[in-house]
Amino acid sequence: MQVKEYKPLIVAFCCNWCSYAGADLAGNNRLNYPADVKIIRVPCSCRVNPMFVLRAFQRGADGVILCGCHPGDCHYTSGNYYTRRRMALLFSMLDYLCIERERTRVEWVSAAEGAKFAATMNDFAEKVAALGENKRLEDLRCKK
Amino acid sequence: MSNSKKYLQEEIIRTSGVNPKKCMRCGKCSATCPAYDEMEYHPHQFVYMVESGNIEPLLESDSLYRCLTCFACVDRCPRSVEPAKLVEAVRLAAIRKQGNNRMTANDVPELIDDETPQQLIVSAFRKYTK
Amino acid sequence: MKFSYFPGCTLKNKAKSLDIYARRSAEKLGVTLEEIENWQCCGGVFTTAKDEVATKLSSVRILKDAQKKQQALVTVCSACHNVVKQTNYAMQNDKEFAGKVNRYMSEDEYNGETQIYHYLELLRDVIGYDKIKESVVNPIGKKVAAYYGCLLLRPNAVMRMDDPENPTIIEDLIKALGGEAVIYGYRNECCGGYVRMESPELAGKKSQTVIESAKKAGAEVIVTACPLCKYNLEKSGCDIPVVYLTELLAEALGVKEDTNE
Amino acid sequence: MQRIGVFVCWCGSNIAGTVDVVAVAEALKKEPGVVFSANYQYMCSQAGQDLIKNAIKEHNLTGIVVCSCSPRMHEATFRKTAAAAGLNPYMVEIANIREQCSWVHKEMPIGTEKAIILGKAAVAKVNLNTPLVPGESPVTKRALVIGGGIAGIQTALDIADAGFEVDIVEKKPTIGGKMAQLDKTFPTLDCAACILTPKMVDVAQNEKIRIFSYSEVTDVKGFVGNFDVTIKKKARYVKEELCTGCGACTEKCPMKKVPNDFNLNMDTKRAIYIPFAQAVPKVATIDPDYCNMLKNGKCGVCSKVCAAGAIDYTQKDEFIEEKYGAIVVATGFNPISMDKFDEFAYNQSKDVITSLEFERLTNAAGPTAGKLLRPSDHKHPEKIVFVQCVGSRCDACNEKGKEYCSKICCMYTAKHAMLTRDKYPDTEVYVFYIDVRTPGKNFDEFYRRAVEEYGVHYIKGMVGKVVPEGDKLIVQASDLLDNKQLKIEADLVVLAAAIEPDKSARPLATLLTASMDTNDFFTEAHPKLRPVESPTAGVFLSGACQGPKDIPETVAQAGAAASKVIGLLAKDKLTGNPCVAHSNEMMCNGCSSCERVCPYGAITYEDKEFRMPDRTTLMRRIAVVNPAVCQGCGCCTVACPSGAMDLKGFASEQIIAEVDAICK
Amino acid sequence: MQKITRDILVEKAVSLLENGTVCCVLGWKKGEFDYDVTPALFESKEEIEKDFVYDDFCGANFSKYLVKKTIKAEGKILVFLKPCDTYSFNQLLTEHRFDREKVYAIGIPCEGMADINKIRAIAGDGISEIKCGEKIVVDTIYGDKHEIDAKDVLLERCINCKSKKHVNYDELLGDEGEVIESNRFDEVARLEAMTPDERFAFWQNELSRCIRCNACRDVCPACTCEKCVFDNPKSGVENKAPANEFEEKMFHIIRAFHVAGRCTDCGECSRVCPQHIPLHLLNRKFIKDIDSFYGEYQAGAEVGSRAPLVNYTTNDLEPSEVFEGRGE
Repeated sequence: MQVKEYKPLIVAFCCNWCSYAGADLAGNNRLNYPADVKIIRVPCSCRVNPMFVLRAFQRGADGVILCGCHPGDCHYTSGNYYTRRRMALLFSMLDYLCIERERTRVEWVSAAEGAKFAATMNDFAEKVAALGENKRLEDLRCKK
Repeated sequence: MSNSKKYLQEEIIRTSGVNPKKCMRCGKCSATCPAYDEMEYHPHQFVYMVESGNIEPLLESDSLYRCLTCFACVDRCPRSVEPAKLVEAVRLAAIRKQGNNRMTANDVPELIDDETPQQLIVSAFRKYTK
Repeated sequence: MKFSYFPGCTLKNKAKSLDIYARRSAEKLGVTLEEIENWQCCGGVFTTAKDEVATKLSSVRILKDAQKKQQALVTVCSACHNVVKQTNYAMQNDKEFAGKVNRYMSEDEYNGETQIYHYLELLRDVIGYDKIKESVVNPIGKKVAAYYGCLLLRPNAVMRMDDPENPTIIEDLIKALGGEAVIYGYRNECCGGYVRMESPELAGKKSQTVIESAKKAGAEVIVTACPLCKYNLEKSGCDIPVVYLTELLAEALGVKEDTNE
Repeated sequence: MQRIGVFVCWCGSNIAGTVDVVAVAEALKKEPGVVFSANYQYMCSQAGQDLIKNAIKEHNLTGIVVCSCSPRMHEATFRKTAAAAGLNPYMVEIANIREQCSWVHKEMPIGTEKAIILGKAAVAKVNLNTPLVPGESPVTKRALVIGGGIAGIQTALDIADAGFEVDIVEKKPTIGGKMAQLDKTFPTLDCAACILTPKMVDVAQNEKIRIFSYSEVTDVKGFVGNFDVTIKKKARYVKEELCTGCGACTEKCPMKKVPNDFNLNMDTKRAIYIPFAQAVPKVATIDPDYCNMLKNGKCGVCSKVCAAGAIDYTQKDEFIEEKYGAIVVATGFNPISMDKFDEFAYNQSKDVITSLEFERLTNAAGPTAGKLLRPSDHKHPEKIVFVQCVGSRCDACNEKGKEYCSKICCMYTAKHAMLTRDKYPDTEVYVFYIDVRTPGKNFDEFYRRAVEEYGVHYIKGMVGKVVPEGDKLIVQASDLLDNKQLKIEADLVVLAAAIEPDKSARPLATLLTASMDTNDFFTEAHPKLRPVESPTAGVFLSGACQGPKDIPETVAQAGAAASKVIGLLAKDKLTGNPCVAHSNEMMCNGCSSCERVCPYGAITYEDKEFRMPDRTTLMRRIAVVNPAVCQGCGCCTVACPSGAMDLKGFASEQIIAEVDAICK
Repeated sequence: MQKITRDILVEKAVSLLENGTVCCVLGWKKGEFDYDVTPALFESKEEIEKDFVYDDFCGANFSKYLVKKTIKAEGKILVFLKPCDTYSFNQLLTEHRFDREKVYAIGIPCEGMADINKIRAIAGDGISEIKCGEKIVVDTIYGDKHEIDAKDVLLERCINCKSKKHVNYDELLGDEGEVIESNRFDEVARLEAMTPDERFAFWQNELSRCIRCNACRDVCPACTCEKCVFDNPKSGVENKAPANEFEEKMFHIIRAFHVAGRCTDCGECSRVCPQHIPLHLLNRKFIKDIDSFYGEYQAGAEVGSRAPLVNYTTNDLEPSEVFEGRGE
């Protein structure tokens, strides 16, 4: 029987000003990263509600990554500082509930860091793929 | 830099707690030092030589024992480098070596007089011996 | 008011007057100094190296004894004060060092809780110069040069006694005692310290600079809180008297001659 | 239900090489709401845009998705296309299948599959898009300049030149600022007063400019284009409109021992004073801390000698409310206190002075009438030591100084040294420096001249200690290049004290909700691209309040700030970004979470009456977003516990729809 | 046993009502069973004298009721606040949820409240009567009688009481207490120390019992939203009942995150949970993390404080550093 190769599903939230531009730059420089990564554009990383992250997991995402401007460089001056706190606490809570911590990540990627964007996505996709399917946040009672 | 030099440098940076890279080479430590004229290597040179790993000459130098530990350089350094602590760490690296005590109990009677305060003797022992 | 008191080795020997006048004056001002029992010498100089632990244990023991009595600690000798205070600062701020020290110590953990006063701080902050002024019976009436040296004031981040470059704590005391405080440039410069042992010439030069500076400013007497400073100045040909500040204080308060003895 | 058109671009082979564009167009046709789908070689070309326009009209499209290059590239293009066809431009979404798909993936099946998913996400979003119309707000065509130094003066003159009214608020009794205290200016050595005072007069005479001297801004409300500002005119006890500036009062006032702050307290003035001869406005001011009449009602001399009857001992602080469209901050700088640097003996000797004090000592209108005399004994100094970098470039752990380079000290010290040698060739001049920093037009040449032509001794090294001894100052210093410790017997020591923002800047920043760095310098909207704007819309920065600056730079920045203000005031209405936050008042708790995270102060609260189903009414506190101020980051939407706050164009529902489409 | 008696509170309530200081009284009222004490609004002396109770079952925190009640009330409302309740009271004031002027708050001391489940474990089913006095005396329908020491059956939150101090009141009855060094984070630390699989099993066992009755939300003083996200079809997380297995977990994470930084750790959620899920362990996890990441913060300790999630410093911990330095 042929087993279908497992492909992780990764949702990447990218802020419009730095990280989305960084992703574009990765494209301009033809830097490969897995097609499993799907980017959603948001004005600022601080627009990402923890509920969106949970929603993605609920719907079957295997990993969720947020990318924003480097601390201090936020287009809106302070947005990513709030992101940093919110996600630090959310990720810690997910870990507490035993959602594998490698499934979540925050990375600061500037508009000039196309290479960092690609490298980050490659690394993240690899780590998520190694974990396999997201089962714990998709299903609690049945899948044992 | 050779490994042994590097090790010595790391040791001195660790025991002193000083980061010589913070130095901006203003020379205020040497400007401030009351023992400057008696020193072969001056406080700013200590900082620079530790940073560049050129520590052997310092180990050999009497300058180590001219620092009065008056902390004037520590207080006045605009970069919070604290040169006196560096001198102290190099001095310890020197006297902690076997047989490198600079003074022994036998030397003392000759060096003191009736008024010599105990404080001077114990301080000197702290400074010259391990 | 009771305080733990650490005199240090020199005060039990060559600098007895520094100790005796400190106690007498304190009593007169309503403060009792209770000497720590079985204390050991502080070592004379503080070794700044982070890996020097054993040499600082005696200071920690002194601090712990004061803590056990729930008293603040008073020191007089500038050197002792410097060593004990720097050790306490390291116990507060250098976790690794404090950990090592506490492993040596058998009893409860100590993390720098004891408050330390130099005798001068006791006079200024606890007793108050106004009260001292009221207690003066023999106003000094001389031109007195305060000699701070290095250990009282530096490193300022630790000592926090006064402006290290333009101190007033002794001058204000001199004024309270009815003397005229002489300000001179080298009052916070080192006397040459322990280097006297190996290089009397260097120590001599440093001390002479201080003496000349004080004399030029018109000093008739120099006061200090440090036995080594006094020794160095005196050995370097100082032709005006160098006295301990406690002696000056005792004289002004009229307790220099103890009628009980 | 939307009627959505999908347009898949080939971008030549850029997309089509890795993505089967036909398959993408086909697949997306099956998505809910999609009624039309097409593919074309270059969607951004005229022909491509026409294809979109025609489809919009033909199929009555209510939204479109363009699968193409990055929205950062052509979102604006396609929005215009949509608008040209009568569709609201915010009904356009872009699926980025070039930069984030075809260019980063190699195999056609993978690229195609991903492009379809990205397309689906865009369709899912458009399904929830609503037409957005940018908000408009009127512009009050007047500007406020806070600070009347050279920065404020130049900004005000430039704005007035363009025909707009400007008010200057200056806390001192006269405008002029620091520049009025200077003697000469580097690198040309023209006299500061000669170039500044004509500008001050211009300000006074300009009909478009009003000066509120001896005044402070106490409250700021509103937003870009519509600021409501309260200005406190402090009581100067002199009627400005009557005072002729004749100065009779300042000569007759019996209170002579008032420290003269204009001369940095190196001499005295009277309790009623005009700071200097060319003051603007040239009006006397009474110092209430010293005036006997105000303190105990005994005197009244000035009132008796004033022919104009301008003295009014009963004057009170006056509060004025004004409206402005733009605010320029020009609050300037001050030298730091030298209290923590007494190794240089500033507090121990009168002959240790700061460079600004040196300016006054050499200024013809200064306390020594321009003769360089020591403050202690008024003797001519024969040896002067200048110390650079006092309090600048300090380590962050160092509690005494500033981390930054104060920028102007190297040049003014070279100037002082040069002028001293020029006027008094018998005076020896030493400059102790760490580095000499002279990046500016003709700056290094100037410094070299000081050394080569004027024989100033530049010594690399720092001064460690200054000891006052007799009438000399023993300067103990390093000569690093000679590896020596020097002891110089100087007559005068001049400290190049670091500069810091004026203390009034921090509370002002709070009033303006303008951000500051840890040093209390105002932050720019962008350090390179928007250097004269604050992140707070409508607030502009001029001069040293933004960072250390010399006069040419200050004037340049003042002009730049003015041009930004003019650009704003030239508009009748401001059009905002329609993608702004919006609070649903039915769901709002009024809890203030959103307000706390808003970097722009765009959110305010009001008590609103709600009619309940049982016909009773109740008052509730609700958040209101000012669309003219909101920049659309969306931080508030996450802070809001109830979800009342949402962001137009990036609504929670829309983002969730994208997540769902991707994760399907 | 409580140090302050019902009679003192009744006397106080009646006098304030009669002298017109307040128009009504928020207090505890006996329910169907002795242990089933419910919050009630009393408007007359008669009602108070008849139904007001104060004993070891008066755990209910009234702060939340003030949001709706103060809007309607004509005059001031008298509310009795135990120390832990005052923190919720302050937090709601910080969030401008009610008008302080419309409340007359009396701080009352609390010796800890009893956990009926622990009593049941001792006395068994069929409890017919409980009297709170020196001892808690329980009668059952089977004729058994049990004398229980109140200290042995305290609510979890009372065992780990964090403060006996009232942080807000108009009047205080009894002595003022102190903030207590509690061990309330020990259980969280124990869970953190588990292997991921053990922890997963723990939470699976706990959360799978959730029946989405919403009791935790309805009682929570931090959950006062005009419209709850779980009731809002547009929020993306609306659901009334767990439609699939993921959702009770989702519900509890979202709820915990919603109150993170605002939760005062009053413990009402766990007290009212009919399925005995230790919900406070989720909230305390956030509190523990906030304390260790951003410095100690107690929500409600003072009015107007800036909650950690609407605040930041430029050198905050990175999310990637969350798992560093825990010896993992």
